[in-house]
Amino acid sequence: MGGMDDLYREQILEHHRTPHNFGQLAEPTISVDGRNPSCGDLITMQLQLDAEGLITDVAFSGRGCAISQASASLLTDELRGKRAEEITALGSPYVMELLGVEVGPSRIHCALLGLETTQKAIATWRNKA
Amino acid sequence: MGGMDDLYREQILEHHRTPHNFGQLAEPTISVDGRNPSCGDLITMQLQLDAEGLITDVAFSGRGCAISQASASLLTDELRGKRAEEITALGSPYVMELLGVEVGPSRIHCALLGLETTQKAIATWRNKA
Amino acid sequence: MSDWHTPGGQLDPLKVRAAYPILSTTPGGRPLHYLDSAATAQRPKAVVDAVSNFLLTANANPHRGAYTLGGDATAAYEGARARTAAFLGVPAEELVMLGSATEALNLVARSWGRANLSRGDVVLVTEAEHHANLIPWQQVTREVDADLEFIPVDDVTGEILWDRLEGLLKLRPKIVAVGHVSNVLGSAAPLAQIAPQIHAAGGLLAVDGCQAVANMPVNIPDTGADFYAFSAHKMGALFSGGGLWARAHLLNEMNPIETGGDMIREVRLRDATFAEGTQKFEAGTPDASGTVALAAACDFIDDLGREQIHAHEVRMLERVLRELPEALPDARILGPRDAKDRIGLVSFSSDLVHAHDLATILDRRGVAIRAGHHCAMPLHEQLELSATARVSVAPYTTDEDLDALFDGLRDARKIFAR
Amino acid sequence: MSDWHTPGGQLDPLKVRAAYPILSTTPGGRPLHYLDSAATAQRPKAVVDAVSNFLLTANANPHRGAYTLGGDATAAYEGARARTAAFLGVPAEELVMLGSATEALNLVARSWGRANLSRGDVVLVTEAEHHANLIPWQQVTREVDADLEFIPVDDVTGEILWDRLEGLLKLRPKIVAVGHVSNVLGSAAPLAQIAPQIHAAGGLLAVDGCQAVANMPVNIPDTGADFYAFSAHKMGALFSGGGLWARAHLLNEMNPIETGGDMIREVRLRDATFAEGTQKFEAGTPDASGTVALAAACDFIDDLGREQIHAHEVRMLERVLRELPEALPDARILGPRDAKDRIGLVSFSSDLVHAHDLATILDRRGVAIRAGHHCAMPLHEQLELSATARVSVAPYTTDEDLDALFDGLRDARKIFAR
Ligand SMILES: Cc1ncc(COP(=O)(O)O)c(C=O)c1O
Ligand SMILES: Cc1ncc(COP(=O)(O)O)c(C=O)c1O
Repeated sequence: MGGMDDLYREQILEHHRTPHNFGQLAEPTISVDGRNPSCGDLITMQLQLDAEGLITDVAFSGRGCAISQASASLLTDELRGKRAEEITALGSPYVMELLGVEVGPSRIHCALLGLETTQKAIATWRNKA
Repeated sequence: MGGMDDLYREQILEHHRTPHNFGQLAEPTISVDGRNPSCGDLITMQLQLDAEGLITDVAFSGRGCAISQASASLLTDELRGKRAEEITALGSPYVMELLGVEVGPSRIHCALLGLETTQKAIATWRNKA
Repeated sequence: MSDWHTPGGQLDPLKVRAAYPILSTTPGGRPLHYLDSAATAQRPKAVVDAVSNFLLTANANPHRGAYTLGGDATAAYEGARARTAAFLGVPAEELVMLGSATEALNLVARSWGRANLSRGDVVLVTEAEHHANLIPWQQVTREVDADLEFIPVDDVTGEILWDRLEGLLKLRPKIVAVGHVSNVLGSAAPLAQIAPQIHAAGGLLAVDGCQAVANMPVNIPDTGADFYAFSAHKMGALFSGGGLWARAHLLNEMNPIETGGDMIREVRLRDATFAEGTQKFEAGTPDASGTVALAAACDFIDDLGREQIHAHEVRMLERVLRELPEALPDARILGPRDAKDRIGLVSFSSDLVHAHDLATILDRRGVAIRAGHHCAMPLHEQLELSATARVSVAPYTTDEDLDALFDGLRDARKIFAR
Repeated sequence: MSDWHTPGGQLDPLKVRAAYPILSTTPGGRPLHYLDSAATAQRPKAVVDAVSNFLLTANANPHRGAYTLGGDATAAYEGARARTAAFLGVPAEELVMLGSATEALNLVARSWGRANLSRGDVVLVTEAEHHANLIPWQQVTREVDADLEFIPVDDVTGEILWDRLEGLLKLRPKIVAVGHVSNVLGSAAPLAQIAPQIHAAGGLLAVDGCQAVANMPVNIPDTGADFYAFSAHKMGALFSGGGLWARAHLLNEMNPIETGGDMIREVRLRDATFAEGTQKFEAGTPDASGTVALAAACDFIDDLGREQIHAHEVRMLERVLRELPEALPDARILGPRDAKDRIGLVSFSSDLVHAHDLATILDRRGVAIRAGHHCAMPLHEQLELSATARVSVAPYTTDEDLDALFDGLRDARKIFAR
């Protein structure tokens, strides 16, 4: 069944069932909510950043469809050790690569919610600083 | 050229060129303006009524298309000696008969302006009384 | 009627399908099982042909031309208004043709509302309203400092608790605005019962008929409504088009909210007087093609028969309600248990499969359902749901469509349960 | 381009006619000579086919479906917006799709106007405006107690006295709202020249582009406008459809005037937040079929070539201006003397034959012209005319159409002169 099956292949479902880095940080540098109002998807992204803007720790929580939650989980595995400005430069191709599958236009906003919330967190942190 | 030609046959054009009962009454019982805003047609209808509601004299003035002016002219020839309630009961068939031709939907409001203004005059007179 | 019916007089959906060319297409290479008619109905070829025919033979600006073609266009437009009015059982002179139900509901709230509501007045709506019958009331009540109050829903099934109405009428709402049929719950409001209660309490009843007019017989005078709004595209006409019926005296008292050509009597540089009747609310060039489409849709619906459509849809919904729990055991079904109490649709949620994932998985089998809040976020919030899946049926819905639906639901369950 | 052009590259109206099936019909038994395109343009078959094709193969509710067909509909709708935006030279993100130009102009006056005008502020329009670009400003200036002032017209020709603008700008109007092309005079406003003057005086420029977009090349950024409104049906698309382009910062600052589904971000029982960008102004189900028709109309116009259309229309108008005085010697022609200074139309009056009688007499020969005030009553009042006759041309106007027009004018003269 091709492309669509890939969207729900075992790796993604596994991240959905047991998301990585799920929960709260003890003392996050920044914590931000992201929402897809049209779907009701919700992600809270928490980052620990050092003074240089290096991400030292990350956690997320939320609810929503498998695609939004699995994408966020996959993303959080990649964040530690990255610099804030690297994250800002990422876009949908990066998320597609993480998911290993093209997501069609009707679900792309689900797939991008984790990244967009992280970027919003970084922007908020910058504005504070 | 059939129906349309009839609309502009000599009798109607004659009433347009030299309208009957055109002008002002010395002491009208009631004088009322009627307008077709969409065409710009304008008719002022003046009636002399006795206490019983019998029309004893009539005059009209105005400007506009041949159909509106000729219909008003034709109508005024008929009004003297009629009772107010007779006028109220008249409708578009009566005007078509006066004109001697069916007027299509796009010009019917022109043809009826004289009658409608007369009816408005009678209603105004009634409300005053 | 035999074109669309069984010898026994029931709708034969396989015959009806043939009237809708899109149902034989294969979007994405898959046969189409369209179960999203509550979002927009499919268009029968008869409607599409009526539009083409109008545009290619009678197209002109209605109300304006002093020439034959203009007369034809005017006759087509006003004839289509009259046809639609007859379909709904109201006089043509009381049916305002607008761009959509959204426009119609905004007209009620913003024209009637602004003129008649003031500080402390109460507007009553249900917690299940579509945003189009909610936000305009939020806006106008905020502007005039009136109160917006709610007929609540059951926390579990979402059903509107109509027995609370009597108590709420003690607030003496100036207007009660409710959907005729909820586009999430599928339940019909007991209009004939609540209208006299509302009137006795001194209020008006405004009805959002979007989900009713295509799926059940609707005769507006029988509902007791004072305003009744509907959308053309939910009836199989064009996206553009919708209408507002209102009692003549209400129309007379209301001010237009949109101004321009065609709705005026006289215009001078610094002021203008407006036309009378429905025309006052129809600013600009009339949507003749949309209105002709709407009349053709009314003809087609009446050809199928509104009783027959309703009966067919109930049969389809019975099967949905019966088989859904087998296919997806954890499904939480909103609205009435009994298909006979439903009009056109079933919404549900599942903890196992999120509605959006369900829609994507169903799409693999060509099954088109809607996932989301269906423009009723507050209702979803009351139910503590972020999204539901909605299956909606139509005269062209077949058992094959439902077979594909249930196969897809079993796919989803398999994927998420492994 | 050869389908519609002569070997020399000019439009060949006989070839173009073939694209419009209605032009071969015989309303009332007479061949049709349609000279009322300024009221509504005729629809080429390509547009009608695009609508049918969308409805029969891609119809679904845009922005909502998580299924393939819904994606197709969304792509069609947003693609059509992008096509229209490209046609006008603006970014798709700044083009709001609405029901009509009337709706677009109301949006400017009521949203931007209510938020930005207050007591004593000045709004400047011309005395020649279409009611759609006048009454909304009358309404909002009255509501906020602002002043509505006018760029006057010449008492005889009706021509807008643009040299008065400089003086009027001393009033520091917050906005100047003008038609790009007058639908009575046929003259184009010198936008590129007045825009900098208006901006220098601290005002905005709102343009009603209804009569321009189909008849001449229009690239909105070149006009200097801050708002630009247009109607789909004047371009050969459906009656439903129109748009408002506005600078991004203006759109961002403006509040919606219609609320409901699809224009929201989050809705709770008592309040709602709105979507960003153009979506905020597009309440309710998007008019996908109308927008697809609009894009097809843009394609067709560009196929014909906007320079070529303009050149053809100027040729036709040259003949009208030349022969009209012969056919009807007492004709009083409004607007510019030179056809090169005109876009698409000529209006005139005659003391001998009232405009409505003229239209009726012309109709006998199948000639369709418009008679009346053309939704510009104040202009007619300034000219002390109650009605004018208007001849408007299009890419499909032929010399045969004009022959029939002049024959009809001679008929009228004969009838009324005897
Ligand atoms: C100059 C002008 N402005 C505005 C309009 C209004 O357009 P619509 O009726 O399509 O809203 C028209 C056409 O009627 C027009 O010619
Ligand atoms: C119950 C209900 N009300 C209002 C609307 C709004 O209709 P439209 O989007 O056609 O204006 C809809 C459909 O979207 C609906 O289902």
